[in-house]
Amino acid sequence: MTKLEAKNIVKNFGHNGYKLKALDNVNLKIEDGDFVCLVGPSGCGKSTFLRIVAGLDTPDGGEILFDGKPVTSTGPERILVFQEGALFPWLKVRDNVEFGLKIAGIPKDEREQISNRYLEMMQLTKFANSYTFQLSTGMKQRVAIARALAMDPDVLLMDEPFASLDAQTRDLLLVELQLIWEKTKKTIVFVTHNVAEAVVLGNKVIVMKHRPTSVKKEISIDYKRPRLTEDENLLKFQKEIISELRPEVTEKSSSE
Amino acid sequence: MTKLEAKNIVKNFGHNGYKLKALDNVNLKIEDGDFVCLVGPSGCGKSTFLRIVAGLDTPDGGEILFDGKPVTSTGPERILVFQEGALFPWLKVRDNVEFGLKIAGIPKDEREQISNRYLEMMQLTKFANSYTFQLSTGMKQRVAIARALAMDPDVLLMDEPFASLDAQTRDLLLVELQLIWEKTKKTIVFVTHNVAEAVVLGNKVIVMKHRPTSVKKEISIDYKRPRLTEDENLLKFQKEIISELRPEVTEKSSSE
Amino acid sequence: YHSSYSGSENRIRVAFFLNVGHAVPIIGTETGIFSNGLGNQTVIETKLFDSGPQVIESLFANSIDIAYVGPGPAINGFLKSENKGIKILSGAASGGASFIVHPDSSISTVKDFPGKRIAAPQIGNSQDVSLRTYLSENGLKPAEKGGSVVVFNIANPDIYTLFVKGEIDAAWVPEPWATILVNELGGKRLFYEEELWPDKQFASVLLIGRSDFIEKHPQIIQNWISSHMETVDRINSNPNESELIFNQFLKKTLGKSLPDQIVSESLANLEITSDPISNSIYIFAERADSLGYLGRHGYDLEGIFYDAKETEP
Amino acid sequence: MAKYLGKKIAFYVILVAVWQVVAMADIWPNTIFPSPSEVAEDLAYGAADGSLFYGIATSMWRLIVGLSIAIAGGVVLGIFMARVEIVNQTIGSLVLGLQSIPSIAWVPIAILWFGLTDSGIIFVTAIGAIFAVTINTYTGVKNIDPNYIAAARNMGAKGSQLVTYVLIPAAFPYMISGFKQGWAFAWRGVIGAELLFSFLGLGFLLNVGRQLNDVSQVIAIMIVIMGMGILIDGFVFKRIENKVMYRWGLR
Amino acid sequence: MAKYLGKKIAFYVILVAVWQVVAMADIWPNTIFPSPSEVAEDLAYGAADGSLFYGIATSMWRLIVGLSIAIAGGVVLGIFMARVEIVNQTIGSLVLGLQSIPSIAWVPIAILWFGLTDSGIIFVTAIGAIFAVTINTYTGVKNIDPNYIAAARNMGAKGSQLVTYVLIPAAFPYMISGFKQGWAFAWRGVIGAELLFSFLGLGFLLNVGRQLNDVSQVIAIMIVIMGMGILIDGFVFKRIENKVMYRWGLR
Ligand SMILES: Nc1ncnc2c1ncn2[C@@H]1O[C@H](COP(=O)(O)OP(=O)(O)OP(=O)(O)O)[C@@H](O)[C@H]1O
Ligand SMILES: Nc1ncnc2c1ncn2[C@@H]1O[C@H](COP(=O)(O)OP(=O)(O)OP(=O)(O)O)[C@@H](O)[C@H]1O
Ligand SMILES: [Mg+2]
Ligand SMILES: [Mg+2]
Repeated sequence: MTKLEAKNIVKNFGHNGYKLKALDNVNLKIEDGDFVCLVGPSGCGKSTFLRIVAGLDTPDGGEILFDGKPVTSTGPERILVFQEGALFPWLKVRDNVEFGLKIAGIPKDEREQISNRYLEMMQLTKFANSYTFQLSTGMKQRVAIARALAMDPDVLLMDEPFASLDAQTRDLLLVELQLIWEKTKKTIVFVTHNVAEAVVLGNKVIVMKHRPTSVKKEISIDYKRPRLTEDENLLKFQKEIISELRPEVTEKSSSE
Repeated sequence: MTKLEAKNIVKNFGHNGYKLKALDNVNLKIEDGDFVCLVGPSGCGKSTFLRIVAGLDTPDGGEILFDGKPVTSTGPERILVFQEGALFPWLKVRDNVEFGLKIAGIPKDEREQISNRYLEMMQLTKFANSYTFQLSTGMKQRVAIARALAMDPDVLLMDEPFASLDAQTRDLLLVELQLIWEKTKKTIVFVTHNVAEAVVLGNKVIVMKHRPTSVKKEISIDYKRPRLTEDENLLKFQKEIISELRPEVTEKSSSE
Repeated sequence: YHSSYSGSENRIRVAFFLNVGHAVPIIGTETGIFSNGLGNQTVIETKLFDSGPQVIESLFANSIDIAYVGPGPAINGFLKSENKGIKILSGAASGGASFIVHPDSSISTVKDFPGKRIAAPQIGNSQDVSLRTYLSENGLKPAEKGGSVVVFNIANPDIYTLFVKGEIDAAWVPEPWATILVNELGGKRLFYEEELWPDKQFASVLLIGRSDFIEKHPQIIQNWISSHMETVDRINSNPNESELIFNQFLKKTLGKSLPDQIVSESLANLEITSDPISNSIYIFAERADSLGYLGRHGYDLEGIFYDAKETEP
Repeated sequence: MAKYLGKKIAFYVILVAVWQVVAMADIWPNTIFPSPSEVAEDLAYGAADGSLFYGIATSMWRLIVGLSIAIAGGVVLGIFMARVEIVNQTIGSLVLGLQSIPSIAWVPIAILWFGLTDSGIIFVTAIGAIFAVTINTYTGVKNIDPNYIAAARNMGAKGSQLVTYVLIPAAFPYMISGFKQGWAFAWRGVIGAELLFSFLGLGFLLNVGRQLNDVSQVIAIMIVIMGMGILIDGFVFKRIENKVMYRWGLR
Repeated sequence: MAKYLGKKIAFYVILVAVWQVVAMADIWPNTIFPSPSEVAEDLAYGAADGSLFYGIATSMWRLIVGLSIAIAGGVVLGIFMARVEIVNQTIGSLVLGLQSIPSIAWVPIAILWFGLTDSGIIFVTAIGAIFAVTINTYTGVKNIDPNYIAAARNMGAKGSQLVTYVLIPAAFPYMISGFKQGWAFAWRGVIGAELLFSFLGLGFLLNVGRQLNDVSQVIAIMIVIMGMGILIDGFVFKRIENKVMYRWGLR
């Protein structure tokens, strides 16, 4: 069954005098329970696309279908892990993680149980009572991941969630995320610039074109799980993706 | 000649009721013209250390010597590329890049020449007149790098500057940075969580312990330049570093 | 005491100022003349004010029933309500204003006025009307009309400060300020205002009432007026007692009082009377009108005085 | 805090000393420029006979009621203005206009609607303070990082939850500034109204001082008004402010 | 903007219509609640004989001078308070205290220092507006993201460069709010001072209306004061605000 479908998504931005075409007819089908990774050059429009899927921005053309119905607003069934700082500075780490649960009216002790679980997974138990300014960048990123996982959404939209994590911490989380996905069969859309990460996580890796962006290529990764970054058998997928990406970046550097 | 020396640097933070020891006697010597990469687990204190070196924070113990003299304040000879959002939202991209030059009293046309050069290097020429909210995360990071390079400082302190860049753009910049370093013989301290990046860039890679942090190991990378990420000869250095790092992360996950 | 009470049978709300000219309501309530006169079924509520226009606003807003005010606000209120809202019930004081010259000023007669700076309190009040009329009677014009005399309308305490600083040459002020300027700052009293009026008399404080209250409660009004007269007699026959009670009242309500000397001189400088001196009221209105204070459509004082027969109980 | 206490006290001591010296220099007669000792005497007198405390208590209770109304109303209005453009364009533009009306001009309306009662004074007080709260709330909400709102909406917050869990806490650092100013303008409003209503309270005492030409009483009351402001700033607003600033990492 | 213009006009039209209806319903006598047509008549009369324009011009010039002084002084004071803790602890605490003093209480001092001159009125105006500017600047500067300041200092900015290139632009979104309020309070100050000094300008006209119990004149002047506020808000402050908001990505 198709969970998410992007139909001819177009998005333009005004930039002091000229119009920047960011998304140019992005078409994409994501099946229920799929794990899709998006890769593409910096500034091509990956975050913009995720925001539109989350219902936080409206496209200038085309539409997103969620379970067959057009997306018109945002909602807790499609949770976005923001690429940058959307933690609430007025809340402690624990309260940040529990925010969505509180909104949903889940009672305090249940909330606490859930937040404890994810804080532990993110190795942040000790920092449950800290404020966000007291965290390192990587720690903040982990809080954001915990907050999203705590909501247990249908669709998880993750915008480079591991970008600021050291390789070792990331490897642990790569395994955790695969376990969660296998257990809950969520649909996950995961943006990353790390090709190794993409092939470890994705059933499908989608390569985006340079701006104006559309889908360049979909590559299926059929390989047993849980996958590890070290696994040399994944290298051939990496190479394929990199060979798709290289011309995009070169085009970019020549065009700008 | 020793450019920078960290002597028994100690830094503590208050965290709602308990004292967190972040840096515990960090000792480090960096020679003039050296290219040093720092790696270590997330939240171990890398950013804190760089801020102290930049003179933006004061340590609770120990001191930083710069050219043999204790560092008491910040200054344009030690420029820090912040890990997160220190671009000025009230300025256009170009004015952000020229900020330090303007402060230094450099005339307008000279400033423009410099900013043009680095904007082009960062592939941002087209966005010179955009405001920062109009950029993607990776683009913002590139503006921050351009701003630091434009200042042409003695010592360049870079806090995960490539974290949000796609692999291809990063590869281009890895080469650029090596060229700049070879040409200007700056001293560079470069924090990264990407071990491959560390071995490509550094003459020396410093592995930091888990919190409370100190220097665990210094590894020299003697290898011709410019180095490329693909270079398989660098793998052995990577392996060595990873084997030093692994126990740090494991300790972390068990201790928290 | 919300306005929903306002029609209540047994209550009268009276407003007055803490001025020597308002000796009648002060002495009358302090000595119990009013409460005796009104009987114990009628509750008296007193309200202190310090600006005439505010009293009129409060009358219009049904927040008070009767009030002691100067002729300016009384006439204005009457005309603004299209001759319907209020009536003059009685007089309360006459005189009590003087023209005081600064000790360093060269003013000794009206001929010295050109080029001088002269102050009077609020626009439209008795002193202001008198000053401006006096100027025009002597062929002078204020500066804002292109004339040679600069007139400042400014509150009495601020006149005091200007007097100290020597920024004004003279001031037309009511008691006790006239006496204060003379006694404390060495001002010269060039003339008493009453000297300029027929019979050396002009109404300076009047008792006025809200017309609908008067219609609804003629008996209370009658009683008030007779107690008012009784108080006038009491004051005039016992000036010393009056001074004492006045200063005690100040002390009680304000925690402060004026020097006895100032109080007794001020009281001596005005006349407590229940005569509204209707003649002076018509003259006053005429003067105010020619100064443009009574509106653009002419005026008519028909029915301003209360006639007990109209509302015979 | 404590480490500045000494300097703070020294500052005020010097201020009073300078005042005393100027007063003694006899540039102006002390009927219009009294010395601090005369003012202190007046204060002591007012304290001794209790009139001062009664005045403070009366004004204070009016102020608290008026300010509470202003804060509640101002926060609601400010949030609406910031979030609903049509409200901003209509009522919003009125607000700046209304704010420029001096409280003296509100008095007649207060008398008309409330009579010569406490409610009238409270009305003038609330009106005087509400706009500062409104405009600061508006500015605070307008300047919230849009990502916070996006994230909250994404997690299902809308309507009143969005307001209480996100808009208010996120704008709070600026709202405090509005409350502070609201406090000051409420004080102005209370004093102004009491002065015009001549109806108990500190404003009444201020007016008495003026009418009896007792400048030292006027200054004594002004000092009491200021002193209350300084105390409340130190004990209420500074504390909240420091707490909030800490959370946001603004030391 | 333009797309709300229709609604904006409709809003004011409805407001006036409701007022007319209430006035005609005769709930309150028109001595205290005049109808808009009476007020309009008064305005027309004032416009015809020129006194209104002369009043506006006089008040406006005093306001602009006073407000300029207030903005310059308030920005400097606010920045000092935010950046130098000892200034905050001493002068800062005084500021909130001083802000709560009604302008009526400043008039005697203005008279004492400046006499009955324009300077006296400008003094009262500036004093009335300076504290709003100060406190908003203070709040704005206090809430600047510390990373901005750190980055600027790192690049060599200090002293006046730090102030002009970083503190002021970074705090600007809040400073505008201070200017807006400063504008409103300057108006209050001018009107208050003119009212008490009775010295030309709109406040003088307001006072004449009040002293003669001419409510429709009072309301006419109030509408002029408000109208000026609304116009300036729309043409000056809203524009600056929109520009700044756009730069910061706050739509
Ligand atoms: N609010 C905005 N206003 C104007 N332009 C915008 C805005 N947001 C994004 N853009 C532009 O749209 C393009 C795509 O941005 P987006 O953030 O989606 O890129 P991205 O693929 O996520 O990049 P990165 O990998 O660097 O995060 C960029 O060129 C950016 O300049
Ligand atoms: N201002 C602060 N207040 C309290 N604690 C802080 C503060 N800044 C940093 N810390 C703590 O100090 C430790 C080190 O933080 P730092 O930002 O230096 O880590 P890092 O090594 O840069 O991590 P990352 O790789 O995630 O960026 C963390 O545990 C963090 O919680
Ligand atoms: Mg992005
Ligand atoms: Mg860091």
